[in-house]
Amino acid sequence: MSEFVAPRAHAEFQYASAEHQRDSALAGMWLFLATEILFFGALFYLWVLLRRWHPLGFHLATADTDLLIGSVNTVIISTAGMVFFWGVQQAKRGQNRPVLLAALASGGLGLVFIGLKLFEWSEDVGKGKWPGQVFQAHGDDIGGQHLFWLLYYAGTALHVVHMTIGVLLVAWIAWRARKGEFKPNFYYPVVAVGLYWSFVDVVWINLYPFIYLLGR
Amino acid sequence: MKALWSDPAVRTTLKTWLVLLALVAGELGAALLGAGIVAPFVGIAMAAIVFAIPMELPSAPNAAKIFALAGLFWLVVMLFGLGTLDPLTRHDQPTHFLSQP
Amino acid sequence: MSLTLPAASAHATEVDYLFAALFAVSAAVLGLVFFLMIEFSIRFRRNSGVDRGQPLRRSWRFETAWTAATLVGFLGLGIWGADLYVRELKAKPGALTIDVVAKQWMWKVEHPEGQREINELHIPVNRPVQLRMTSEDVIHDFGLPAFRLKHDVLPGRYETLSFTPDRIGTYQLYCNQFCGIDHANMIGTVTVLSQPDYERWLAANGAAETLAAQGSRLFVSYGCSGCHRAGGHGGEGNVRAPPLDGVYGSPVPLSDGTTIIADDQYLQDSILMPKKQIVASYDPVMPSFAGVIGEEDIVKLVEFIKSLGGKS
Amino acid sequence: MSAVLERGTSVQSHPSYLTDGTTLRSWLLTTDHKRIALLYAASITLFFFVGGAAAALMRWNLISPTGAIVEHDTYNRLFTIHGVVMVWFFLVPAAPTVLGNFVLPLMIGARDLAFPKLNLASWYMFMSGGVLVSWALFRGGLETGWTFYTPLSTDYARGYVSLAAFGIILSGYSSIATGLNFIVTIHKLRAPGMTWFRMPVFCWSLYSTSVLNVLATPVLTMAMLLLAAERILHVGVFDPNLGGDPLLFQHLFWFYSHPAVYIMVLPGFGIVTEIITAFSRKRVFGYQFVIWASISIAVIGFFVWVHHMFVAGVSVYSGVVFSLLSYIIAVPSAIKVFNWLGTMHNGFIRFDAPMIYAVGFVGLFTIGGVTGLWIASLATDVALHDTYFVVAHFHFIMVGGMVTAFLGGIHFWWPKITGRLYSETWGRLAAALIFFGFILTFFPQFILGFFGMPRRYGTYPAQFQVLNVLSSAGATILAVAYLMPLFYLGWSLFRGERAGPNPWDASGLEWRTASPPPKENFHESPVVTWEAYDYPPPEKQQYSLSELREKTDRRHV
Repeated sequence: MSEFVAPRAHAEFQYASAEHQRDSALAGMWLFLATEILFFGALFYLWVLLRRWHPLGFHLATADTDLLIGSVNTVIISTAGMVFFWGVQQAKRGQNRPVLLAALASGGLGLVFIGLKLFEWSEDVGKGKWPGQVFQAHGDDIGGQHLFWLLYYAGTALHVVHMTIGVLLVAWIAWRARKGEFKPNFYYPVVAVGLYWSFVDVVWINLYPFIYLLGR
Repeated sequence: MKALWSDPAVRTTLKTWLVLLALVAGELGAALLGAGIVAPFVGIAMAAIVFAIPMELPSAPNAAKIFALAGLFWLVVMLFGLGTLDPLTRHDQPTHFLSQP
Repeated sequence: MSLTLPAASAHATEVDYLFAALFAVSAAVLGLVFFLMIEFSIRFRRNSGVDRGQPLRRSWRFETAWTAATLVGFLGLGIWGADLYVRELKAKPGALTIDVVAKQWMWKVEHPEGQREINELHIPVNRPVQLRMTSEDVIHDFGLPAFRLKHDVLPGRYETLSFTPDRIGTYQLYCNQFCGIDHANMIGTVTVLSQPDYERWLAANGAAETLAAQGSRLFVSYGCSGCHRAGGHGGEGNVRAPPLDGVYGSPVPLSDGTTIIADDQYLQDSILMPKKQIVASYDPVMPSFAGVIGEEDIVKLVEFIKSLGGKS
Repeated sequence: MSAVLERGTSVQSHPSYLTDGTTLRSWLLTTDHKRIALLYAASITLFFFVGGAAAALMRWNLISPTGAIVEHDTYNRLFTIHGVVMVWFFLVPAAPTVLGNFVLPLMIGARDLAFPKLNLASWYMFMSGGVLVSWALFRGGLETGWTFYTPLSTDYARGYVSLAAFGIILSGYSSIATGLNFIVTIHKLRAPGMTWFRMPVFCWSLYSTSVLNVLATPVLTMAMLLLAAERILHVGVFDPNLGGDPLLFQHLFWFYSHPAVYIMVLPGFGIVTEIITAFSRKRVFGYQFVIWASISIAVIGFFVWVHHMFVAGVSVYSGVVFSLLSYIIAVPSAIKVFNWLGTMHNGFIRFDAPMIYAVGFVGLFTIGGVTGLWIASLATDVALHDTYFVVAHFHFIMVGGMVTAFLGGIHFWWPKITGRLYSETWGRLAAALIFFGFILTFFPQFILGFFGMPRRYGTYPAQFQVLNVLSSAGATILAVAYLMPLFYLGWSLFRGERAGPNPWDASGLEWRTASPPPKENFHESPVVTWEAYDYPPPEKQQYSLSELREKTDRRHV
């Protein structure tokens, strides 16, 4: 009975309490991430099978990718995730300033990642690696190489879309932290955004070997 | 600085970060030495670390654990397990798809 | 016109037995469910004064037993169907191999001795037939109700369909996979002829050369004989490329130390992707003929090489 | 009924959700799950009649073997739009978003769903998808079939394939959002005392449906994105001429679309269970069995998709494995049928319109189910695949099953949604006509398919004409019958008798609040102390015959 008495601060009317709302929000975020696992999973499924059928083309295409930018980006995105993780832990203590700093730093690293990715894409397109009629490649199994680059753009573009959404969410956290909204009993938006931000990290961590390392 | 280091939050974060960087360096090195085949497995290991530490899955509420495990189960057993049954046991007789560039 | 569905092969008859079993099972299940539904609806209508004092005793044993029995019965039907399917799918020895190429919206048929037909297929009775099917554009489906068979015809690869007609007659052929605007017009007939009639049909329609003979000429015109020696073509003592007489069905040692049996697939791959499997002690100098030699010509070249003997 | 009065509510003092704000804005920006349900109801009804119109045109064309009214190209566009609209804009969303949205929070004693804004956003996503698909339709449609098989859809079709694909992706995200909302709501927002095994079966079936939606839809999204990319860029993950494999598309497509069959029909199971138990005045027979059957259907539903591809060129191994797996799913479905009959046994059955739909559902679903055995077996599937037999089979499940259950649910909860009673006479008449029309439409198609008539043919050999004419006649009756509820339900909105909180004398929390419910669902938050379906055991229901007659007759003035 007591669960349904007048809601306290920060709880919407359908929830009994702030903790109730927090748990629901985090459960919702995890469920959303489960759908994302299946979404990217379908892409990896295609990647594994096509790679098996076109080992040569994928091998040759991997050699044309920019290993330096890819590796730097992997380091950047892992760092961004860990910086935000530190912010999450501070948020649980109700400290707004570290959250603000972490969000700004992490979001900034995210922007650097996106910038490098855009530069890498322009480089790739300059090398004729844009799928479709304009695609250029040398050597055997052009079909396989073409497929690699299609999967490359599909994977990286969808990842950058997620990154962009992530940067916006992180900026939103920074804005709320600047207003001093987080308290020891109200911090779940930081955790929820942190979950999403880490998941974007996980996606890249798994794209990286498939794009740059396998068969190099 | 010392005060910062004594903060367990900072310690966990830094340690995890270093482990992740070491794994990146490891998979990169392996690939350059011609053992790129291990890289996806290193990727999976890194993903597991991110799930465990920054995403705090082990201490998450039960509902969250169920959802995350459902996602992984469906990915591994359904999509990759059953989904690769046909493609990997098929004996294709391709005609000449390479004829068109 | 009344509905007809002949069974034109032993397989079709066997499938019909399975249909009969499925019909019996379905009728039994439906009979039970409808009987109980109607009975309960009447007996337990709200204003009937029937005694409702005896509840159904749901024992776990009963519940598990009927569930398991259902499952076993159903799995039996499944295994029966799977067995029929697997047996019919197997290539049969001595089968007459006929090429079928589908395109929007027609079926092109090419017989081993060179006869061609469109939207028709003539085959002899009581001899296994294997169709080797591919498509030039989208996915089609070669559907033969009288043989209780159908199979998708995909672009880019060969699918096979084999059956043994045992009844003379003309049967419907449908495209069963939606393939674009005129899908409904992609229909034809399969005519099963007696052996003498089939011979006559072949003679009347095919003065053409056999596929192997056509392949022999292509072997020269594509320049294969410049390096390979086969069937009297190509010079003696040529060491740039392996000779092909008797290669079909034989083991071929490869440069990576492995051995492969030279089957259709290998021959075709060697023409299209020569660098994939290099024969031991030869240099990888052969260019790829992918995009140079068309699909129908590849078939002829492979037939020619097969005709040079070897273990088939 | 007495429960509500005992709880001392004063119905007059709180406005109902319908009267709390009457501007257009208060509807379009509402986050109230009940209003969103009505937004969905309006849009879904519209799509149902768009898809239905396409079906009627197809059926009338098939009166003549040479095609009575349209050319092949038009016919192909008609069946494509019929499939796309019916699957993604009616069958998948209908029961969860209309009935689920409305009654799920009421049934578990919550004030709303966990994420009300997401719920509204989901309707907007659905409508944007609907706009894209309608746009494609008005510009001439597309001719790929709802299955979008490559390379037809990527290289050869001339219609608006990408547009429709994006529409489907958006509607998919709307399903994901709804499913996510339901799952979290069921986990987190149950009223005190509402334990997992006190939940009504409909909640369980919505839960199973949502699991399927949330985990299967993303795979379709990826397949559709790549399909659109292939079409726009001329590249080919699914195109054999470019090194891809068309079967990979089929795998991803059916990885979603087979579970989607259960997405469509599982809520129907739940609705029918609710109706049968209410109109038999008896607790659901084998309550836990029914629930576990729903869950196992949701899981096993993912094991079987390759049975759509037995003739597509898959390996023999996978054909055999998936055929046997397909048989396993027949078991939980059989358990459900058995338990519906068990619920009727010893009941006090009353045949109002919802119960007629429910009993009809059990019959038609069973026919659809046993014919499923015919096409799960490899050898017979090879004979029947892509023929009208398959068309008839899945229409028995989808239309005979799902649409019937949905209509039953609409009639069952209509008094709760609107606060009004509809005309029982018209309700029964429409139900009877729907069954007659349905059987006449689809039963001949089993025979047509058995004799080999392929699906998706705008013209056909003359031997099939008689049965096709019968089927078309049935479709005409069905079309009229489906229009009837629009009129008598619409009429009841203004002239229907006031319903009262519990016109069916049913158990369940949703019947213990006012009809229509107040904005916050319950005047006083419920605390559940009773099991689900707490009808007294049959032998203890001390109704004299005259009392029963009085109760029954009350509905037929």
